[in-house]
Amino acid sequence: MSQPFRTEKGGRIDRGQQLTFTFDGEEMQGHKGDTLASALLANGVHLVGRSFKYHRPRGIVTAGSEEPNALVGVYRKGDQTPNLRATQVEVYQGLEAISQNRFPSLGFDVGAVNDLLSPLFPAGFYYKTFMWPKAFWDRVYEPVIRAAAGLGKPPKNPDHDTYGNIYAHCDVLVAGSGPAGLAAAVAAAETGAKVILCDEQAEFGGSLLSDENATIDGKPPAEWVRDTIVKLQGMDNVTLLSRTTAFGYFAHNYIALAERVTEHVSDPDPKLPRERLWQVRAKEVVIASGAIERPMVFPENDRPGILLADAGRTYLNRYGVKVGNKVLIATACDTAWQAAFDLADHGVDVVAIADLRETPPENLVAIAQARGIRVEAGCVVTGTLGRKRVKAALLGRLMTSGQVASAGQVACDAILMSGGWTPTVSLYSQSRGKVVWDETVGAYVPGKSVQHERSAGAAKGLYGLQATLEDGYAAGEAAAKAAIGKEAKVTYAAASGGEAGQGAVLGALPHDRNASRVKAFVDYQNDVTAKDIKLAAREGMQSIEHIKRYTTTGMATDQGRLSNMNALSIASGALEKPIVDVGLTTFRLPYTPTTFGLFAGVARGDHFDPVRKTPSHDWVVANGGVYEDVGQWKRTWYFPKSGEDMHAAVARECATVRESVGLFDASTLGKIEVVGPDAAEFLERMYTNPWKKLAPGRCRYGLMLNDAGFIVDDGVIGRLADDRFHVTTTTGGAPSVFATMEDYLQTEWPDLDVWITSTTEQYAVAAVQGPKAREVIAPFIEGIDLSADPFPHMSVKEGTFCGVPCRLFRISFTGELGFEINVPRRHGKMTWETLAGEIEKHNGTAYGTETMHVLRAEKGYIIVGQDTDGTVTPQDAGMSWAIGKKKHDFVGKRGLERPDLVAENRKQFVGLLTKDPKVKLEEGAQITVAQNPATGTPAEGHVTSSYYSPAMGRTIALAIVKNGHALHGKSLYVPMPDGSIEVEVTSPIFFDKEGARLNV
Amino acid sequence: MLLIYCPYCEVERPETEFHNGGEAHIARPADPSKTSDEEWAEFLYMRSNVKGIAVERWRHIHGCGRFFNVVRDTVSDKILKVYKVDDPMPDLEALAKEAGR
Amino acid sequence: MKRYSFLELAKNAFSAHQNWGRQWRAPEPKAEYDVVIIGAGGHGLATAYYLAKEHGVRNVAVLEKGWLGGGNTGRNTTIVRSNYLWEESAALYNHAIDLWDGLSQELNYNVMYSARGVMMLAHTVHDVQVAQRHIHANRLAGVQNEWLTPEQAKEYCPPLNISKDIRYPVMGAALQRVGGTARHDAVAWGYARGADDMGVDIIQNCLVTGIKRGADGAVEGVETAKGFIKTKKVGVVAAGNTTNVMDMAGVRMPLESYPLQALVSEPVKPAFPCVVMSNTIHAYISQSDKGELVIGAGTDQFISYSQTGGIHITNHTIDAICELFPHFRRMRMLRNWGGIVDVTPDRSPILSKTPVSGLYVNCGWGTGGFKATPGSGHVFAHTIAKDEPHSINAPFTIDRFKTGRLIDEAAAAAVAH
Amino acid sequence: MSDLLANDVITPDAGETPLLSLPDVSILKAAPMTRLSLRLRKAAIPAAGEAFGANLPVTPLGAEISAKRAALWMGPDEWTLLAPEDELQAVFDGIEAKLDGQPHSLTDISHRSEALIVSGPKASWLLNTGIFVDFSLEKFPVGTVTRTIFHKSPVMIWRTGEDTFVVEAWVSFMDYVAGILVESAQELAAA
Repeated sequence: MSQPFRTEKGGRIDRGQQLTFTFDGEEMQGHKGDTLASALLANGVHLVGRSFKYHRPRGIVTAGSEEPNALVGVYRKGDQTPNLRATQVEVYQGLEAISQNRFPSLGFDVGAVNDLLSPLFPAGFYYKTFMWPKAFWDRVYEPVIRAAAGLGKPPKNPDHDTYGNIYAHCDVLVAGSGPAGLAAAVAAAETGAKVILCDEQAEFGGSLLSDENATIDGKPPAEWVRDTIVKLQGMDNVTLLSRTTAFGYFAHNYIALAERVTEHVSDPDPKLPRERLWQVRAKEVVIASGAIERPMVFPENDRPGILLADAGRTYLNRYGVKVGNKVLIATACDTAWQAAFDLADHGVDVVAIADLRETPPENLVAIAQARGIRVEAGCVVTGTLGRKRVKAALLGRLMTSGQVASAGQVACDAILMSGGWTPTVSLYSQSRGKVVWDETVGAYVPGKSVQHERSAGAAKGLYGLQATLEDGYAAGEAAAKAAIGKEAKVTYAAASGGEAGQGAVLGALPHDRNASRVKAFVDYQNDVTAKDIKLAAREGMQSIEHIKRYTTTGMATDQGRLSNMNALSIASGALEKPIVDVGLTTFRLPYTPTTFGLFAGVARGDHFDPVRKTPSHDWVVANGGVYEDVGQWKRTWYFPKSGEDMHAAVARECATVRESVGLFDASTLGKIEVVGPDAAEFLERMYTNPWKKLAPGRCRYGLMLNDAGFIVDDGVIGRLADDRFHVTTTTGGAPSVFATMEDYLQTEWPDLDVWITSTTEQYAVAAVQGPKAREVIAPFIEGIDLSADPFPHMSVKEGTFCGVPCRLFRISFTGELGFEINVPRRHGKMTWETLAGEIEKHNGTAYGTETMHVLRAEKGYIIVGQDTDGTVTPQDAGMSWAIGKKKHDFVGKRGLERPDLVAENRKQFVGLLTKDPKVKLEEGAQITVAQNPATGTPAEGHVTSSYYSPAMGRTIALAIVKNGHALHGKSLYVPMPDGSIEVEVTSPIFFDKEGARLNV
Repeated sequence: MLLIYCPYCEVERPETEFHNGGEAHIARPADPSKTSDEEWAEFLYMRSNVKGIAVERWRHIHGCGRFFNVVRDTVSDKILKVYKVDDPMPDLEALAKEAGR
Repeated sequence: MKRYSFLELAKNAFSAHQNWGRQWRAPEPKAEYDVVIIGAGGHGLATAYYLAKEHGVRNVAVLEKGWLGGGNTGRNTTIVRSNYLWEESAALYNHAIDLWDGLSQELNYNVMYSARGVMMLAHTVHDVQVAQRHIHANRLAGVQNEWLTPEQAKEYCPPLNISKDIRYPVMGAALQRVGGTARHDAVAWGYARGADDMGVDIIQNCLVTGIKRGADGAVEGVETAKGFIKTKKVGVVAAGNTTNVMDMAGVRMPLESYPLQALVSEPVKPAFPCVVMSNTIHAYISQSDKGELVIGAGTDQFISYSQTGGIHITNHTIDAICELFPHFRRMRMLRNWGGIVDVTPDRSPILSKTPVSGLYVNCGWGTGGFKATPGSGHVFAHTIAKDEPHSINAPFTIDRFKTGRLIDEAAAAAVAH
Repeated sequence: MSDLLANDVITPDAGETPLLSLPDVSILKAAPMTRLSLRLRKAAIPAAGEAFGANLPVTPLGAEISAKRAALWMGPDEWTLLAPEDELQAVFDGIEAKLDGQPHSLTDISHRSEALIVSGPKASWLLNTGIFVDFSLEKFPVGTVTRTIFHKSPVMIWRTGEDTFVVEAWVSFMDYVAGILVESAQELAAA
């Protein structure tokens, strides 16, 4: 049996191209141009899913992106994408789709028991129960609820598709390509404005593609669409984007579009991105998002086979599919009558038109009668029969009393309903405009523009083909004029037919059934009924936001596009307040669900965040170095030799540096060149230390505070000339130190003649540290006398290394004789490899950050950010010596004088030695006075750094401890889960206290 | 993402090129040693946090690097005026009126 | 108040749920109250609840400019945890945890507190040090928190990508098992229902336009959209709008209000068992009972009351989530929204008396106020009722910004090297 | 590339194979060159230009070019000066000598960044996959130079021809920038 519900002819599908696809494993045929929904309907399949809460059988309701029921999973490359709307999934050869939220099968779903139990599950029931016994919530109830909830199954495997991004600018962005959007695009494009036209559907044209009755400029609408698109394609200033949803409207006219590039293709080229994010800055936006039809809220309005009338017409005219053989039309609006006529003209048995209105327009009635269609005026559907497919409808007659009298039953296999139309104001609302209630339209329509946008056509409640077209042209002209100040003479196309329909209804319809027994759905997917909304109102939920949250109406994956207006109307009735006083929930982005990968784009793996490497990288990799991430930088952590673990490698590296020599890559440290006549004055203000008297050729350790008085950075600063300093910062602090300096310089002291330039990446830095450091570098250095007298500790000179210019610092972060060789970065690899070769000859070693940390800890040097944490002052750190006592001001000086910063009992920087020299403290461990402190005892401080020290032959630790400077020699405790560790407070300097090894 | 006009580059650029520098016109006291603890806390921490027409600093960190001032409505995020650091603060009431607030 | 229970639910099923009463009233304001709370979010409602419950102060009004629970309470990612570093913070948040446990029963309203565990990832050596410091400090303070290796983290949260090949590999995690999530709306509604039942008037759509102070400077009442209300005690619990409300009383605040975004995916079957947070790559994620992945983003860089944020913030949040959970790239964002968070310079709240007699303020919760709701309300009620702070909130003064005694949770996570 | 600006300063690195070579866009690494950052007050602008051999542009985002010299506007008091690699010392010394006594800062940043030459009809499209700048010729005419952001990396963009751009980034960011450019261009090679 192949496509029994396909019409003989017509529609926009390519009947020449037959495609095979599967749904829940069953093979079916469709055509190119079909959506999964139209192809399923062509095969007579209406039942496609189960609802969220009651697991009721559900069918396709719409033909667009607002579809609440027909959510499917699509398999591709062995994994599935859940919750795709069958109305948007394009059929391709081999498409594999599955239904969701059912077990074991769509036809028989055990979850459907919920439907029977539904009297127990009114809105918000879970707030009232599942509280006893207490421990059962997250162990019993919640897991059961979770398993029942959710819709599709999440993808299981990493997504290997790529996602593109493009930033674009245009004068006029037109969102939507129905009559208003196309007209707007043409009008704007004619002025020469740069136009982007996007539409969420595969084909441009919107509602025009399913209208076979009207004409534009004497042509069928679809033909006019084709000609118009051809014309736009020929214009350089126009970009046409189909399958592209404008999903987000952000501040300053920034609009995000999601373009689906390959999802409709059977076997896409892997070079193509699956989707592409367009981030568009538009001078003006025309929102031509149209309107969607509203369901009618009658009992059992959710059975498969019950669709919106316009969807029925679209399936017929655009896809060549009959939604049924015996179709009932239930409406309160003229437009549904056209669906009836079109169906009848295609040979479908339209069993009746049940119009809510007492007197539907005579001309329509006449046309119906001419086709032999039974017309029931003042008639309402009061219920439906059929489990997995509607098989009959109950009709009721509206009495003048307001009561409903039964008007019998009518057999049918589909019902097309229309409660009227709701303008799609999502994008307008996202632009932060406030919608206003328009009584004549019977809907919320866009109010004043807040950003540079205007809505056109049905999106603002304007209906009728001619009017919509005209409004579109006018909007396009106005937008172009506002954007580029130009006008063009545009000939408006003239339409005939496609008149605006009259009539609408909001809210729950009256019926003669037992109100407590029947369900009339407002939000299909979330199973919210009219009763639920009334219950919420009864329970005191007055704001529509409360009602929404309490009942979950409007919170399904269609974000209330189908349900909001009916829900508002029911709430309005229940609260006895006019609809405008009930409020309106805010439309949030995205307009339709949008793939995470689209937002993530190229950011994954090494492109998630820049991987910053130093010139030693290749050598380090070749020599087995292990990296650690420090900010975006890769820094070598340690260099294990074969068989060594980290502990062994670090112990060896430490010992080697102290015994002979080590080589360390210090390139990542921040470097700032401070130049100008006021350079010394500027540093005087930025750092705690004095700088004016530092002689060129000498260096000094600099300590930087914030104006609150706490340590934020440190580094060695060398004076190269009277007006030129080479400042170093911590690796992580480099950007913020630079920014802070610029801030003070530009906004506090613009009068200073000094400028700063980042030179972090201008230089590669190799640190050679250890007793043999001088011997190691001597063969390569020219122009600098390396002996101690002309070049003592804390000096800097310019010379050459292997013939390339270098800035040579004699400084040490290890306590050993040390040099830091700064060479222009491109020479960094040569420099590193030369030195690595040379240290081999001296039995030296390359070492990483861990060894650097141990060596400096042996010397009691702080690491900002590890031994300090943003709450430590120079005094706390035992670094009062770094403060220029005669300075009147520097950043942080006033902050340091605040009461709490000079109070007793501040935590101070100390050394700790465990009683047992083999026991290594854990970094971060807390310190107490009591050996076994009671829970809740305030800590005296914490261990900031802790290592095994080869030089000391034991473990050492650094800590900040309350009043620590006064506690040297005293015992404290570090309570651990497996017992308390006794420690002695000491000076933080463990090794070579006199610094003899530095001055050689 | 805001679109911000840089008065030095004389172009509009996306917000990601800029770094917000907080409330404008908070000068570091000329002689901090003469300030009280209250005054210093005011300088460090107290902020107008205006709901409405606010004046703030931005730095074109990934552009010309300059700081400048922006008058922005913090409710709508509309930018009403941009001016250089050494220009005087504009008449906020007039700007607010112009913006229809 | 009609007690909620399964039996009651079953009973009401027979009457088609026609007989449920209001959860709270919609009263008009009285001329005078003993205490007026400004702001009917979770914190404000909890304050009113505990004022009535613990201190017998029942002549209380909670004024709300919009709808109750409609600010950050209804917009946050519902994470509950207490593993903060400083003793002061840990005590405050742990007080809240103690109250979370049993809150559903206390309020007779299922707030769905689910101790599914909050896991905070460490991606760098520095992260590991910071996490370990937290764990040790928490152990001493009696706050549950433990260290997991990457493999243990993966076992606890199977979707986690612990490959060494990702940009910032997971080096371990701190897990607080009592941490988890709760249902945000239910917290506001449960407190509202409980407070209302004890006589508290919750007055919605009632914008406060002024705070009246007498000749002695003390509070005398508040001007509102519904007229003047006399009171000697005003508690300001207005989150992002605190600066503006405090301005009405002439009190400057060390606060800035930033947009904070969050988002959810479409609902899917259970895919994520706990809460995972990563400060280093800026993302946090959990899955709601409904099946939506709930994802928190960062703040925008500028002050704004727009309740919207930039897409670049969302992009960075989602790329971080997808780096940690690469199979979520095919999931889809259903809804994105923004709140206004009030941030203090030390990222800790202010729960305090003010220089104005009779004026109390509870603010500065930044991005993490939801978890504190019960504890915050509890100690703030104490502060208002006794005119002196509870020992737990005593350190959270405004004065600390003058003296320098900050409770700096942000600094404690400072970037190293 | 004879029609391009400053083609005696910006040259493809002879030793490097193209990073990308597609009909519509190619990416070449540029050879090393001298780069100096010059900062000064207004009064010193003419003298500095004279010493350098190309005027310092005062139009925002502008560039001034003469033989083997290019001066790029980076900010109101900041210029990047480009010259052939081997002329570093001469240029540096010349400017220092001329500006002696006038407040200024001249700093060698030759090695701080690397440059790519991105050219072809799809060059601006490719840049727009990661950069939010309007590269239409009206908004970004040939000669325009600016710093901006490419995804998560700071970059400098200089349009040296209708379809040719110089893309500079700090060296440690270059793998990231070049890597994403090459990845994003792949779709141009799709069938």
